[in-house]
Amino acid sequence: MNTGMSIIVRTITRLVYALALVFGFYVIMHGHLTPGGGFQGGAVVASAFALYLVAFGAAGIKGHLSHHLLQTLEEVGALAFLALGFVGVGTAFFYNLLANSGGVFGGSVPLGPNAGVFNAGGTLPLMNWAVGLKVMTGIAAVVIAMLVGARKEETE
Amino acid sequence: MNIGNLPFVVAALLVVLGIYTFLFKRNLIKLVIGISLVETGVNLFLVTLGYRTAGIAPIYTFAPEAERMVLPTPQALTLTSIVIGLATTALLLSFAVFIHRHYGTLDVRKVKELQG
Amino acid sequence: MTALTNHAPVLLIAIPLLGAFGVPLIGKLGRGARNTFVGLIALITAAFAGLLAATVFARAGAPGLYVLGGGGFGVPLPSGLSVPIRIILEADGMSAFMALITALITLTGAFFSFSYWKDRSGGTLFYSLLLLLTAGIFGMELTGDLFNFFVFLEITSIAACGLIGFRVWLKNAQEAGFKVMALYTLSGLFVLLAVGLLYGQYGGLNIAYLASALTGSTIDIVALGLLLTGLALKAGAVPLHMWAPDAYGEAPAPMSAVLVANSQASLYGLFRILFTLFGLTISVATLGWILVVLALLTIFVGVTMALIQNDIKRLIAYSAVSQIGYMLLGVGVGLTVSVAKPDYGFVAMQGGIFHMFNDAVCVGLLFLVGGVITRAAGTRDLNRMGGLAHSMKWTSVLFIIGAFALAGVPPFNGFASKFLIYEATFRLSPILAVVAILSSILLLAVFVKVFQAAFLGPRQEGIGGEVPAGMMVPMVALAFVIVAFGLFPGFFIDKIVTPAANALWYGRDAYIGLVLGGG
Amino acid sequence: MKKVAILVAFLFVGAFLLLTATSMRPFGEPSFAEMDDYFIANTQAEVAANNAVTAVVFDYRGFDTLGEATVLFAAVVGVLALFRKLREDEV
Repeated sequence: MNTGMSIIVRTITRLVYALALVFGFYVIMHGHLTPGGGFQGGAVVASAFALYLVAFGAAGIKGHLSHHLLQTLEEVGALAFLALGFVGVGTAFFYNLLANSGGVFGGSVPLGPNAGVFNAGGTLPLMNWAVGLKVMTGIAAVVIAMLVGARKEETE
Repeated sequence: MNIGNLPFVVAALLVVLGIYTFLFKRNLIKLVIGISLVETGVNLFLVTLGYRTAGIAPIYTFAPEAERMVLPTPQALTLTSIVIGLATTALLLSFAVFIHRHYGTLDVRKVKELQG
Repeated sequence: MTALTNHAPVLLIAIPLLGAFGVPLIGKLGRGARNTFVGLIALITAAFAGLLAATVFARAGAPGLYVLGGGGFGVPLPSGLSVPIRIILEADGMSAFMALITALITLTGAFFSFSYWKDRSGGTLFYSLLLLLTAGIFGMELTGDLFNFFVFLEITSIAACGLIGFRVWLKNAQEAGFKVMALYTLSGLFVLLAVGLLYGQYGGLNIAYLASALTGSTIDIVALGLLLTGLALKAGAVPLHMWAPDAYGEAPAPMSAVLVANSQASLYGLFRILFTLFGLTISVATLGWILVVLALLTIFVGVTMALIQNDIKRLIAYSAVSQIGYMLLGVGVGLTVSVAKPDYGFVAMQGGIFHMFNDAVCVGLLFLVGGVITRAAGTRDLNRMGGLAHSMKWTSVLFIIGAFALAGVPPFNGFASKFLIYEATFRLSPILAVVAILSSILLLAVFVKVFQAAFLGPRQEGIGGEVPAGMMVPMVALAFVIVAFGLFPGFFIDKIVTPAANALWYGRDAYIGLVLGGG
Repeated sequence: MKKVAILVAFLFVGAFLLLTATSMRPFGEPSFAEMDDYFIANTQAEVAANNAVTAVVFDYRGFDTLGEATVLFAAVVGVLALFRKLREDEV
């Protein structure tokens, strides 16, 4: 099992892996415009990691991904999210300071149905990114830790 | 009983099924599945709460003009509850891995502390 | 200073979170930096809890608001109703009282852990989970939003279970972790289902708004039943106590103490829901009697199960279960008569609420002492212990203080609160009071047995000396609090318990009025 | 005996839940939706986002989302703690 699954699965995984990553990042980045957001996109990216893990086995990821690195990234994501909450603390915690301010992501959107303005939403896109980073690394870290831990038991 | 309530009944059935699995199954993994079923039922219930007949998703990007939109709050709540469900399931399965490591079985009857 | 005071409720949650997210990063710098960081975070959090309590008690326990996301919390809607659309934190006397308890216990637990967990692996993750648990408990106590309450409930569940199973090499810990996690999840889902029902009926999630909208319909009663079941399970009340001895028994000693604070936060949620959310829209007398009966069952089962234990940690765990019963008894008596509001009802509330503080401190101290002597004796079996008093004089004194206080022996604080409960319960029904008093005496017998088994007897080989100062100081601090509250109960009842009891007993209108205007 | 008690409790809870489901308000017609209508109407002006769900998740109910992220963080820390490398004396 440590060497992963059959050649068919591995080939398909190589094809799908990149697509899943791109789609996940798309969902994260357009969270304030289209269905989805940080959690959903992060889960998509994490499922790409999981797919890779299933196809290539615990040995296949050795050297590429370690859950220590992922955990550190997750903490960075969590801290960024918390910091975005603190940004508005002059008014109140979680105050959306950037919305409609004209600066970064400070654009306003036309009312009613429209084609979507990317540079809008205030702290929303930033939070989406923070949460996306957090979720993708967090779930991947859990999956890797569980897989590596469970495999260790089998080989012993 | 009114037939329009069917989605609520389905959600309740899922919850009941989950509780049944939780109470009467003897395998730890099946217990986790039972809990997940209850979670699914509750999530389904939350989502159905927000539905408005003939409503569209509450997103303005390329939305058709002048349509009713469904309520956004239940969807946000469901998102939260799904993530919480994921977290609990991950932790439960990790515990199951360790119990299997110690006892070599997932049968509740053979695991001393869980009998009560 | 005013800015700090204004932001105190949210900082009380955000600072432990900052600590929890930051500990693993700081932990890479080394153990000293990590411990300093955790200690600092715990101290700052406790300082904010003190600040919050000072402001709330300065206005006699009247509620205060904090709106997350700024702006108006109540937006006038087309129907003329003003509904809070954002999440609000609402801190009244009861919340501040609970925050004080939590701050005290988590601070002690953190400082005790520095010494207790020094030679163990995974310290960084350990402190991260501890701070997450702290943040979750504070969140449960301060939030004014029902769904937010559920989210924090789940944070405490998951962090608590991570801590319960933390000693991976103990197979019982894994089983306890699985069991507790499964039951906690179920309890959380019950609460969530109830939140969903209430949202579906009234279209809001704010506690004050829901309280003003509730009509006492069938759906409301079902929601109440689900909330009560879920929170009673999480608080460990009989007949849903089966997880409690495992959880308290298998968690590392300082974490058992923090878990008690966690159970009390659920109990707080229970009281908040009964008094503030539902208030008099339901038949309080019936519900009060149900609580009283459950409380007596909890007391009785807890004490009798403690009597037959040979494992010291499980013994303390069962006595902790029995103490949950006393709090439920006090508040249950109060609830039973909360229509007529006679004087003794308020006394019962004071007793029940004061006992929450006393229980947290005494059980906390006992768990710490239990951890210390378990480590010194190398076993948890009382039959194989003995003679610890020869080498651990101070620890045995601390054990006596904790045990006597918990069993309600004067002049310790447990006596002060239990006396109020007995007095009021006697007015409601003398038989109930007799059962409660007898159980307390039985509990004293249990602790005498423990003392005799563990501390007295001939000196045993291989027992080290007194515990290091790092563990001694937190224990002495708790003992000091016990003695102080026992010597001057009147002062503390006046200053902090009465505002807390007022907030539950009379404060419903003020709580709702502050959010919805008018009132 | 114990099994019978559990079965009775289960049947009771099950019947209770199903009865509640049938006595809910009709599906598809929220009885009080003004709070959500406010979100739908004002998300573009206040938050400048087209997606009302994201606006609710990250702005109006942002604190919930912080809690949610914390839950996930707690689970990750818990799982990593369980699978951590132990010291040699801890077996």
